[in-house]
Amino acid sequence: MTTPGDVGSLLDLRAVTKSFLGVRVLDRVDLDVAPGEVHAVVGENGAGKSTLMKIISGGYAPDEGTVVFAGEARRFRGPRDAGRAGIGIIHQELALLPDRTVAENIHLGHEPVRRGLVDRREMRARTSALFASMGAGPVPADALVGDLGVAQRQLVEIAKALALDARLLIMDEPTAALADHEAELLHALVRRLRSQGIGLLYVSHRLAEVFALSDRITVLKDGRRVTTVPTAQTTTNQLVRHMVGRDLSGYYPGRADPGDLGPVRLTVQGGGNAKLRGIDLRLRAGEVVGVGGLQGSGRSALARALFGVTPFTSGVVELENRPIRVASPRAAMRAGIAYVSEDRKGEGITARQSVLDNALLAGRALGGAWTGRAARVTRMRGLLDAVDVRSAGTDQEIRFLSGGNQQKVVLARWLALGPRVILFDEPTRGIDVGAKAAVYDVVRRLARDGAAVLMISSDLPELLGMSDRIIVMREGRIAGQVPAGASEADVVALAMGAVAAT
Amino acid sequence: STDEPVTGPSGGPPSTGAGTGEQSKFFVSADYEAELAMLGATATGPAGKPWEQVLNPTMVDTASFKKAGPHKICFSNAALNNPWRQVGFKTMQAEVETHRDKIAEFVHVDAEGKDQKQIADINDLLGKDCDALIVSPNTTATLTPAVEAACRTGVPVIVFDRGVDTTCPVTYINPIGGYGFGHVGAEFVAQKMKPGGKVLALRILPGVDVLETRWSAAKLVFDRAKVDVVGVEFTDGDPAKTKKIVDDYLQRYGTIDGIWMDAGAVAVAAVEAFQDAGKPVPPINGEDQLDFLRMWKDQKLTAIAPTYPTYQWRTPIIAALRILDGEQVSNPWKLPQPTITEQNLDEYLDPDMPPLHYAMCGCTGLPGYPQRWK
Amino acid sequence: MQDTLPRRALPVRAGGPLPILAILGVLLVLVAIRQPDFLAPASLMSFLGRSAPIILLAAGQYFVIVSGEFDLSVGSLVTAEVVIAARLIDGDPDRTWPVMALVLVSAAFVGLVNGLITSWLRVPSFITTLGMLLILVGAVYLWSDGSPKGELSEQFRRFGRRAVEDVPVLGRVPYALLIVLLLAVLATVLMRSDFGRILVAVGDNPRAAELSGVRVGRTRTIAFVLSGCAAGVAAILLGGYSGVSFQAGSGLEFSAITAVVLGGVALGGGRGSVAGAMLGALTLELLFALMNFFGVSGTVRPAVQGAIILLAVAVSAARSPSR
Amino acid sequence: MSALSFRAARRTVPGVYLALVLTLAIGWLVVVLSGGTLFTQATVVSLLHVAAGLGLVAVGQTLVIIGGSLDLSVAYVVSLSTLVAAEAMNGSDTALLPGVLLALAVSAGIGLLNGLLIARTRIDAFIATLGVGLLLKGYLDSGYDGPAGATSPALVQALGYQRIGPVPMSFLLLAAVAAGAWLTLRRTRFGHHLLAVGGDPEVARLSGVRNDRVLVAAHVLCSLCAGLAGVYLAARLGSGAPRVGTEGIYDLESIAAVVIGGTALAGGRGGVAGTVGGVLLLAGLDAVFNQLQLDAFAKQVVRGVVIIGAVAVYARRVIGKGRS
Ligand SMILES: Nc1ncnc2c1ncn2[C@@H]1O[C@H](COP(=O)(O)OP(=O)(O)OP(=O)(O)O)[C@@H](O)[C@H]1O
Ligand SMILES: Nc1ncnc2c1ncn2[C@@H]1O[C@H](COP(=O)(O)OP(=O)(O)OP(=O)(O)O)[C@@H](O)[C@H]1O
Ligand SMILES: O[C@@H]1[C@@H](O)[C@H](O)OC[C@H]1O
Ligand SMILES: [Mg+2]
Ligand SMILES: [Mg+2]
Repeated sequence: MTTPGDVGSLLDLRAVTKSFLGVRVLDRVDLDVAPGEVHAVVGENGAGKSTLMKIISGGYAPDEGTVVFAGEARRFRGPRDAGRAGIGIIHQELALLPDRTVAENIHLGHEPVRRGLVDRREMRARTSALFASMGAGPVPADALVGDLGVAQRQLVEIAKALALDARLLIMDEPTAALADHEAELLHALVRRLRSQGIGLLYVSHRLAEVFALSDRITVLKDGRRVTTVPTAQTTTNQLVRHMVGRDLSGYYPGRADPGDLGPVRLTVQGGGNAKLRGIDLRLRAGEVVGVGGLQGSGRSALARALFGVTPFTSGVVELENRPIRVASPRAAMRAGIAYVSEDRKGEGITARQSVLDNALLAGRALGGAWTGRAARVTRMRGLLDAVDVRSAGTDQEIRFLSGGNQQKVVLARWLALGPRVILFDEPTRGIDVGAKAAVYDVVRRLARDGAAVLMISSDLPELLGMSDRIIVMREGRIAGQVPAGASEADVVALAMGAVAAT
Repeated sequence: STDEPVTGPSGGPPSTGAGTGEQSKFFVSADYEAELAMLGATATGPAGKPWEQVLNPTMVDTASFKKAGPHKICFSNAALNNPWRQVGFKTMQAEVETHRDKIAEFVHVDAEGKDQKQIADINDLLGKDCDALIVSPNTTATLTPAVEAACRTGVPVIVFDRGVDTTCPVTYINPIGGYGFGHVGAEFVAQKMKPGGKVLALRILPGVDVLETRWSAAKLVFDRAKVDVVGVEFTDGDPAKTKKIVDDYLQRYGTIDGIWMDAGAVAVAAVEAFQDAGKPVPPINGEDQLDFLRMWKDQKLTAIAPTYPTYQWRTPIIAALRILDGEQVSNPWKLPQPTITEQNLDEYLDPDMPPLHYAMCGCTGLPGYPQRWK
Repeated sequence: MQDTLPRRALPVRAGGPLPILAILGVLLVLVAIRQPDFLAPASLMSFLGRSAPIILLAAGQYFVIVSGEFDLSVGSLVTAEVVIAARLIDGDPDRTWPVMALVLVSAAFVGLVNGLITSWLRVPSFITTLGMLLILVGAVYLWSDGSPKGELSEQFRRFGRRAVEDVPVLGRVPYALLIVLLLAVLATVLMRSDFGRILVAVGDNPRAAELSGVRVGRTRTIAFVLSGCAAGVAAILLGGYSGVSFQAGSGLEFSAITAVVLGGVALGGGRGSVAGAMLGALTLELLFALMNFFGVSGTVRPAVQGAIILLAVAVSAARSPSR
Repeated sequence: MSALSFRAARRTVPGVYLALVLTLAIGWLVVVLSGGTLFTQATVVSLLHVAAGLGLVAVGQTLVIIGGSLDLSVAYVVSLSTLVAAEAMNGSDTALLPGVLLALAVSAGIGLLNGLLIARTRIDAFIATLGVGLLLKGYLDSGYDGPAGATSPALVQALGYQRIGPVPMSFLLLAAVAAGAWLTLRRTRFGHHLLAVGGDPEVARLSGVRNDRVLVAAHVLCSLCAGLAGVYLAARLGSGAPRVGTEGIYDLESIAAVVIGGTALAGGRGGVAGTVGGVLLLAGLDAVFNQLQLDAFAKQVVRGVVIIGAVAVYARRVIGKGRS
């Protein structure tokens, strides 16, 4: 293991600590990057990787600890400061303006100027040169980013970071939205940058590429640095153990026995809309059906179609053998369908309302009897206890809760409705291990109580551990299905375009 | 090319306020004296038609404007945004109707209370081959350049109601004016109230000359009578605001012994504030609006109503036709400005007209009466 | 514009009526020092009565603002209703009740139109209600030839003008005060009901609300209808208080919004209480009375008002954690 | 997704110009049928003068709205600027330049105050500029009871009345300012940053834009535009006019012109070309209504409908685009 603070390191973090709303997200993290090194950072969802990257690139200020860059202790006042110092970042969430062109987005904050005016020809030229240097296909410099697909947007994001001529480049899950050949381009680019002496911080969940690209790997877990190892001296299994922190067996509740499965709850035939084509699906009572696939493969689109957010425009949906039209979330809820969005902050919670108000939201929205409202509140308090929500009280504003506890409140909201079909989209994204276990229990309990569960997850171990069977999506279609007990490789193969295995 | 007035713009009237150090720049001593003198003068002209009468006439020659009819008469109006102007404008339209043979077209443009728009409106009208241009300016100083520009095109220009700072129009028509109005009201209040009492002055808004002169004359009266003016407040012509202000003053001083107003529009609200607070209504002045006159009668108020009669809206049409006939007209054309007192109150009470109608419209004989004004 | 670093959590729940109560308290102390008689029942009652319309408008505006929208049309709606009522009643007491019903129904209808345009045509409410402001003022002027016609009956006016006499201790208790108290209780109950909680949730995060089955457009439309109704009642009280005029409601939309913000309600929605909004209106009215007691000249008052608003809002903006 | 669809989107003439042409065509037809003429030189001059005043304010308003902010104090800034200019000039040509500069400096100062309140104190723009507006109103009401000062005759001549054919200098000034604002938005760093801040402040910040400065600068420019409108009005009126801004309802009208011109009230999208179109549309309605001698009140109703209708059309388009 390399000790942090080696002489000649480009970046040197010491004891960096950060809390959000009282929750400690990073806890005395040390990290260093040498010039010409690819340093990978891995860890479970919510381990604090992105937060750490944002601290390095000036997006957040650390609460405690020091950032030494190029031998100088720095306190960046903002991303601009860090950018000037030579730190570029490709954000995990796309930080692009849909109403502006590719060239304008790439050069935002450092537009080339000639005679006082933004030099658009230069911007176009640089854009083309950047894409050429990335070996990417042509992305029109004058296209509006809003008109581009996600993979292309990811390329724009990468170009944007490269445009800065950074000495340290941070890539936070840069390949998440990329197809294989595009990811390959990126890998080549990473190698080229490394050979130019640029330091790279590379965050990824794709362990294969981590091993293929990196010189050293740092594992974060629950905001702490577990270890930093030279890539050559470790294995996938060791890494996973570091990341998860315990044996995976026993972590997930038991699967359903074939005998536990009840009648077919939901079927879709030939379902399609702008993002989906030819969806055929059957969910039975009592089973947890996992949904795998790469980012942008249409997993969320599937859940959102089933829940009526962006409904199917073709095909037939039947609930308990009766055709239904799910034109809106409300219609879906009336039919007994529930949906836990992947975007908890944007779509799940009303941040400034109390825990109780958040939990009661769906029940209230469906309305109904004026009588029994007190009983509903009492029942909800019980439910919140049952899913083990930890808060200062049900009157506390939900934004002050940790992500895991927020998620439990959202779960309680839906449990109260007794759904017959429940759609989970990344239900454990950004929540801690303990909370995850609680969520898994809830998911399994729902199935045992007779609900049909569809669970989307980008976390392969989780997907494999929880699902009774897994359908895998690619480019808006169902690429195939794998049974319980399949391997990660089976899922990835399908997701990446291999022929269906079953 | 340019539309610029040759003379250039002129500032506000010079402030000469001999012996009245505190007066606003709107106070012009000579005008004040002249107006007070006019209050006692007798008008020349046909009896019973005050809108054709003139006080202290000084006739000007208009032969150069003589023109064969029928005519196109254009009117740039400051605004139609209060009952006084609405009543006046209807009266003007009715007056136009009585001259159908002589007026082929009457063009009216409403500036909506915007100086900038009225300047543009006047310019626009100048391109329309008007035979005569009537202007009721929105603001005295700022409309002056536009009126001057109009004069220079050779069209006969007639200004009425609020004035301009130029003598270029053929005539300027209005009643005696603000000093007279303000003086009459203030004299009455000062006399009738208990000596040494407190007066509240309620004003609509600052900056309009005909209203500013009312206040400056009133102030002179109160200064001389050593009346304690406890407040000068602007009401925006809003009755709710008026009531709140009066209510607050009643809170603050326990009692108010006189109310002076620069316009009658919110007089009823002021009276109601006393009634609602259970206090006696002190001597007060209003205007010739019917709601106030009725209340005065019903509640037996100690009141007076100086006026700024709306019949003045008839006169510009009459003047325009005379000018186009080459007849002499007076410049300035000062109209009589009667005061309604307890003695003649009954003459002006008309139960059939709406409460916001102005009694001095001089419109009873005009076509469409009374329906047009309802 | 602002950094997104969340600040330290506050012990006090943000958006509660505590800060506005503090400001109100300070103003009351100043009044007590300067003009103690003002706090005597008689004048206090009359003050509360005459403040009723703006308090109601603040409550109505609250519903709209807390759901994440604006209603700029309430002032001109008040004017329109007063003018319409005067013309239709035309001094005839027998028409009082039907016209009053009409005032309420038509005001609710205007709110409905605002709501439908905003949520169905997706026109930002700032624009919808700005357009409505112009339309209402223009239409009512057009209809009445530019000056109000007719007359309100004494029966109509009593709600805004008269009082229950000879109440022990308090003396005269204005009807307007009773009405506002009743409606305040109703509003508070409403905000504690499912609908109220949903309304705030919609303002906080419309996406999350929609995905929980809330009919966001419908909810917001109801908020506009409530604002319209509040304007209708305010028109009855204001017309009653001061009679018919074209000034009846002018500028009240801005006063109402200011009051709501002073009361701790966030523009953009999702935070604040209806009690706070109404207290904000009361505070604003008390501020005006206070300026009078201190003899602040009428023309300087807007400046004092502006300074105090900026100060109060700046202080609460500094205290509340960023979004 | 293609570059083609992008080009189409960018080159589209703002829809408001179609509405403008339609309005003027229909107006012209109606006026002619009722026996009048719409496009006399005098009418055009008047129309352009009205457009110049509102246009200057609206161009500034466009900048802050694009940045996701709003300025409700512009009407008072306009009034104040007429007074500062006219009083400083006091009828003398030698004081012309200092007068203009002083008026602009005072205006910029108010913009700075607005910007700092919004960016630093984090008061909502609506309340911040409403509050600053009240401060100014208090100053104006207590300091002035009517027109004051006298504009330099040379300025009156040049900016207030001079014209080239039917085009007043003031309109050329507007054209110049609009062109400057257009260039600023499209071709300067500041413009790019402003669009970014209005589009998504977090993205802008992460990209190294100093959001605070950008927003403050936008407010300063907005007030400068209002101040320039004040200078023009001082030239037009010959003196300072303490209520000219509020009489002209420049606050709400400028916002209306901006949104009619297709700029999103939420920020990040739009431009001055549309705003100028919006201003011309409002002024064109004025002209048509004037010629037809229709009530100002009817015009008010039409304006309300046009404002809502225009934005409804834009909203429809955006939805349509999003769904396709
Ligand atoms: N702005 C914020 N406010 C509050 N909490 C935050 C904020 N940003 C991140 N968090 C929380 O901090 C924790 C770490 O988040 P972070 O995004 O750094 O994780 P990550 O390791 O990047 O996860 P992933 O693999 O899912 O991207 C999470 O619990 C998250 O919910
Ligand atoms: N606001 C947006 N604008 C444009 N495209 C979007 C937007 N949100 C999502 N997308 C993209 O639409 C496509 C289908 O989305 P979907 O969310 O179904 O994919 P997914 O497989 O669930 O991806 P993820 O792992 O990110 O949830 C993806 O490429 C997705 O990233
Ligand atoms: O136009 C003025 C009118 O508004 C006021 O009521 O009386 C005097 C007039 O000059
Ligand atoms: Mg991350
Ligand atoms: Mg997804």
